[in-house]
Amino acid sequence: MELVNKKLTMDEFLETREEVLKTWKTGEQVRDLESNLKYAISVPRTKNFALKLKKAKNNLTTLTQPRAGVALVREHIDLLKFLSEEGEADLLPTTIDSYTRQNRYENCSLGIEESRRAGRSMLNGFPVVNHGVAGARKVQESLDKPVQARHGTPDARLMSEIIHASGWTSNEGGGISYNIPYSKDVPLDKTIKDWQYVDRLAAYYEENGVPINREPFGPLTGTLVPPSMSNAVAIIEALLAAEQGVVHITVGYGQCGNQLQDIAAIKALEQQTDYYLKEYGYDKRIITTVFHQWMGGFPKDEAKAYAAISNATVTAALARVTKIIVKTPHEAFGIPTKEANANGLKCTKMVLNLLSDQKVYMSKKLKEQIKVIKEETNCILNTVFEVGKGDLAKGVVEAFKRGILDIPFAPSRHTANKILPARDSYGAVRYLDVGNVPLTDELKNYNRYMLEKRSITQKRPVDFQMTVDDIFAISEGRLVGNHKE
Amino acid sequence: MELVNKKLTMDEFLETREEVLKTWKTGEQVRDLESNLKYAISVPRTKNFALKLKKAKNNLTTLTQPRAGVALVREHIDLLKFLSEEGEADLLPTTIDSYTRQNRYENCSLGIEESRRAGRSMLNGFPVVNHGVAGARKVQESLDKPVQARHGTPDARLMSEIIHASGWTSNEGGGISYNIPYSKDVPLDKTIKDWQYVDRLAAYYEENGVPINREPFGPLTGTLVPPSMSNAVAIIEALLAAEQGVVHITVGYGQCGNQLQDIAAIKALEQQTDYYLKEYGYDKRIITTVFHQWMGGFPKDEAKAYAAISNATVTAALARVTKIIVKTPHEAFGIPTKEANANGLKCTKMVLNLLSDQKVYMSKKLKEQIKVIKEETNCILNTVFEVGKGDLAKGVVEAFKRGILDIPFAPSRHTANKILPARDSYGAVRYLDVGNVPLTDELKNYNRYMLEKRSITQKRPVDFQMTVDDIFAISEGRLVGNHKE
Amino acid sequence: MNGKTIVIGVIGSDVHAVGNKIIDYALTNAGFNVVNVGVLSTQEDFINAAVETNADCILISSLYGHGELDCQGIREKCDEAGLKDILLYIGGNIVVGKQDFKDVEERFKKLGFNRVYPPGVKIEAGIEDLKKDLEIKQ
Amino acid sequence: MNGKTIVIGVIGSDVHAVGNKIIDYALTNAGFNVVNVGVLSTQEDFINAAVETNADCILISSLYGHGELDCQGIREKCDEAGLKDILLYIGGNIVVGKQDFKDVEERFKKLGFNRVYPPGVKIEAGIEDLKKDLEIKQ
Ligand code: B12
Ligand code: B12
Repeated sequence: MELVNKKLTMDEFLETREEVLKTWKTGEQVRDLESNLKYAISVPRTKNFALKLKKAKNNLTTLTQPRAGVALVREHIDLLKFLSEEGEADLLPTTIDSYTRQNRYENCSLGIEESRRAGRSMLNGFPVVNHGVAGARKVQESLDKPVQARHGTPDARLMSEIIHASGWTSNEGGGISYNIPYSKDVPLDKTIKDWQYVDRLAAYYEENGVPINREPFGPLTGTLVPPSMSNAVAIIEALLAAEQGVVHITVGYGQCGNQLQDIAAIKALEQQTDYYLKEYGYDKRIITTVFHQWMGGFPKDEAKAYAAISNATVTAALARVTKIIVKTPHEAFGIPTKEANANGLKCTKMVLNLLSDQKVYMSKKLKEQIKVIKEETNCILNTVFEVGKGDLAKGVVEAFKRGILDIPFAPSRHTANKILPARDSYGAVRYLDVGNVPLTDELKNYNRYMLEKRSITQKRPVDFQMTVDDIFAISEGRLVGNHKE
Repeated sequence: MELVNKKLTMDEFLETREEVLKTWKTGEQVRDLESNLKYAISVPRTKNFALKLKKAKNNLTTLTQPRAGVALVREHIDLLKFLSEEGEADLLPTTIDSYTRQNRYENCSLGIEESRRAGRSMLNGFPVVNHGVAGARKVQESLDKPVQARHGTPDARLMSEIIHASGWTSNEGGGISYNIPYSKDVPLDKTIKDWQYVDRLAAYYEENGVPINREPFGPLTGTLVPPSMSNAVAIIEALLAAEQGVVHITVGYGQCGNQLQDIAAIKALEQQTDYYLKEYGYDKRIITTVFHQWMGGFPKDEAKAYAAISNATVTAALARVTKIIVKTPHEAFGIPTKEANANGLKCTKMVLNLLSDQKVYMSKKLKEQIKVIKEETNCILNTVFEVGKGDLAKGVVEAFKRGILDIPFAPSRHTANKILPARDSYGAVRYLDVGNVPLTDELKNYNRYMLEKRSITQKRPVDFQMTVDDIFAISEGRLVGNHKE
Repeated sequence: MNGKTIVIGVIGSDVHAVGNKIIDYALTNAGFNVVNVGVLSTQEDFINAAVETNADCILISSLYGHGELDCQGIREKCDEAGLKDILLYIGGNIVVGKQDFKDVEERFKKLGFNRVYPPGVKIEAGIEDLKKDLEIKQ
Repeated sequence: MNGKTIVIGVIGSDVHAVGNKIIDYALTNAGFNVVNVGVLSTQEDFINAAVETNADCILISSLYGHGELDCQGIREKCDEAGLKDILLYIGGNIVVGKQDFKDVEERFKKLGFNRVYPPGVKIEAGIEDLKKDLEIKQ
């Protein structure tokens, strides 16, 4: 089947489905779509992820969500309950382990056994496919808040079948955002197709009375991704999902660190997602936003980690995002204990509460930054449509080939790896090298100009060492890297 | 001697000095002003508080300072060293115990003994008068950063003699700010006179080559003090200090909680202090600012306390204050361990670093709030001058009598206790009841109007219960109190 | 009005006035006759006020950390003043630093306090206990 | 160039690419011949590369927490492949969660690693050790 951006017919969908369900033994349990749906409909509406987000958007409140997942069902439920009660989390996650993400279900079985034996989780997440519908439903039924799958799985079709059949009403990911940062050699046309399937599945539930939220993964590699690049990807994935019939979409953004740029990026993302969806004829979509606390290397000191967590939250609160993904004081070390995870949540909730009645006010500088990001994003998106000759899905594949879309520090062979980012003197992330990203000369000059300013104050050339220093900067306790210090 | 705002002559100063030195036995040790000065001059300039602040102001950096003090000299030095090294504090404090603050030196002796016996500090600070010059010099000599005395002592004359003679180059307090929030029945004319002495002493060192920093205590009762009231007091104490010849003045402000109002208050404070000093003929003064992290009731949960600490720091960083006074995750419980204290410092430093190259940009709303605060402050200050018939010192005494100056929740009998503050729907502190504070009708209406808005959203009357709810709000995890929740 | 008189105040060289004002407001609202000796009060200030008003309870706040030093011998002085078995409550931040509350409670019970409260307890909890200890019907 | 060849990469189902790129850059700058097998690499990927290039050290990164599972038996496989006594280094976030590093180090030493690094250690530390272990003159 050729890749085109077009809603899958039910027949196409069902045909693929046959293969999908065969990829692991638990697939058989979800064969009956009707009864899956019936189950999903029976789940109380208060536990619906999409509806809870919609309400938060209308009330201008920001919801908190942790990351969390362990190998075994009971332990996973205990963990989520703790985060819900002690951590006051508004939305619950289930982070999926890395073997599942690579569809290595055999490894998972081993990991589950080893975990039982060791008495502690040997997996870095919850192997939902192995646990099957029984496990996934048990998780959902044991909790009184909405649950989402958070993973990083290039091919998440079977996983998505299992989670939605179990009443989980949100799924993170997308054909780009769960490919380029999460794999080495999976072709883009493959992941885009696989995520068309995932979106089509979500839309099937939606069309039959179960609102499902879909969330493209905003931060990508979490490492100095220029806002216009991550926004472009988020908007593309929103459009691809909308084409399959998805209604509830949460577009995401990972904190870069300059408050003004971050707020501008969120505003731009919100407005441009709305704009492009309308422009391409997708009406009545409900768009919410998610902000990720700093996704790069974290400081090891816990007091400093709290600072990074809170500082990010201030930005989220002032920008009035719908949801915030929370880091923990253990971030630099490893998967957090449940206490550390709850502490991250409580800290975040407190900052949100302290700022819940406040927001950012428009200044000339903010207006300017919004404009820059929007223009850059437009340059990228227009060229993607162009090279796809009007077809967005084809455009994406072609754009990555040519480096029009390009994600820095990604493991994937399928990104050109030509752009280089670095911070300007205010800490905003700029294009040090635009590679083949089709910015206008004016925008290129602007990026260059902002970096030259840093080069003058820091008395150093604009070069790759800047980028390297910036990668370590936050974990070492500052925002703008400075080699010479 | 009648109270007038006039620089003490050297004779007047020396006459009073005779009595001051007799108030406790360690006074005798500092009798020789010349040799005190000689010692102070010998202290390395890198340890000069005033100069370090001046440099920070010029470089637009924000310095951190903890609160800390224990009963015994060696333990106190160890504590400060730890905060300096592990906590990365830029400026060091010595918090003075509460008996010394009330000049109850006998009680201190007891406390020192009990502390020796118990093996832990039974005093809530460092009893510097009892330890005398020997102890105070030892502290200063053991450290490589500037040291300041932080206390709350209505009559701090002997203490000031001892600290400056020991090379401590900064002293907090003032005739209003260390009276009204710190005592029950000490007359204002007495404390103003006593602080004229303290200022005159500082100026003596300054004039003879040892820059001394003086810092009026900005937050007052730390509890919902409207910004214009605390700013008015800070400006008055700056003017009184300047008259005595003080050059280096740090005006302070305690976070109220609405970011916009807090930034506006700092900008207004900076600009109006400069303005009034020039207006009254005090040239060449070096004005720096200090921001106090939330001074009211703190949340008990440590993760939430970190949130309060960081959120405050964001405001300070964006407003670019010269110094920030740091709270700790133990705040709600008691004097922090040295580790908790260092954690508060590290958290603060990290936020400052993350935002060191950023600042707030002017918006219409910010301009408006600056204007409101400045106008209110002008109303208060002009009336103070008026009722003092041109003499500021007399004006202050009269103004407190009439409730023109009035500090909420103060222990002192000498404040009218007529104003009532409460938060508006954005969390900004407004005058719920202006008492006798001479605001224009326009300003009164503005305050009222902002509170009415809250009364509508919260569906409750504008009354004292609002104030009460607001007092508990932050410690209970929000900014604007809501009884009904 | 429930007919019971409570002496409140902040002991020692302690100037924390906010909680004291709140306690005054809350106890009065709850129907008690409140006698407030204010901040910076000595043991004698409390005891004299209690004797004069024939009070049912002395409710002490101590916030600044010297509570243990300031309360030495208070039960004995009450006894001497004829305030046999008067209720003694204390709350606030009654010791220096974050200490194990079990220990702290014990130390203050030894000093003769009937009830001892940890940091940040709301006065409502104290009111509940007063109603129990003074057998006030709701 | 110092004439020494180092195989680097990220083991298992791990996609953390940033550190790997930095290590490549830093080792190359320090004069090593770097063979980078990249992320998502199996034990075999590392070993084959080492055999092919006659490498002096296999420097493994593991960030995602499955390091312990992924490294089972690696020393034995090296031996089988004829890589007798090849240096084995590992670093990153090599176990799940914040664990006592002494324990962790011991467990990995038992697996046959010569050097084991705690989270967030900079690659410069590894370079120092390489110079020592490979007797490279500065
Ligand atoms: C950025 C990041 C991501 C990005 C990665 C993008 C990409 N493709 O590279 C994204 C968002 C995609 C991601 C995904 C996941 N991540 Co991640 N991630 C991070 C994070 C925040 C920073 C990593 C980084 O880039 N650091 C900067 C680089 C320069 O440093 P570095 O990688 O540590 O490498 C340096 C040193 O460690 C050292 N070093 C490394 N190897 C070696 C070897 C030797 C011999 C020596 C001497 C030195 C050395 O030198 C390197 C260069 O200086 C870390 C936490 C942290 N450190 O703050 C978590 C972290 C590594 N991730 C983690 C996890 C669990 C995941 C996920 C499973 C999802 C989840 N639960 O969130 C997935 C895994 C996907 C997969 N299959 O691998 C965990 C690992 C847990 C554990 N070990 O217990 C961490 C620790 C976060 C946490 N506390 O939970 N992640
Ligand atoms: C505001 C404040 C100040 C203001 C006080 C203004 C004023 N005049 O009132 C200022 C800035 C002046 C100040 C000064 C000092 N403070 Co102070 N201050 C605080 C703070 C932040 C809040 C206190 C407050 O107003 N809370 C709100 C009110 C409503 O609550 P509350 O006072 O706790 O009272 C309630 C309950 O405790 C309870 N309660 C109280 N008593 C009783 C009794 C009974 C029987 C019952 C049932 C209940 C009960 O009901 C009250 C009403 O709800 C606290 C820390 C905190 N709690 O967050 C520190 C704190 C009390 N201060 C402290 C200290 C040490 C000082 C100083 C010595 C200076 C310093 N080192 O910073 C000076 C002392 C001056 C003096 N001589 O007393 C320490 C005490 C340390 C300890 N016990 O180990 C604290 C805990 C801060 C800390 N962690 O270091 N402070």
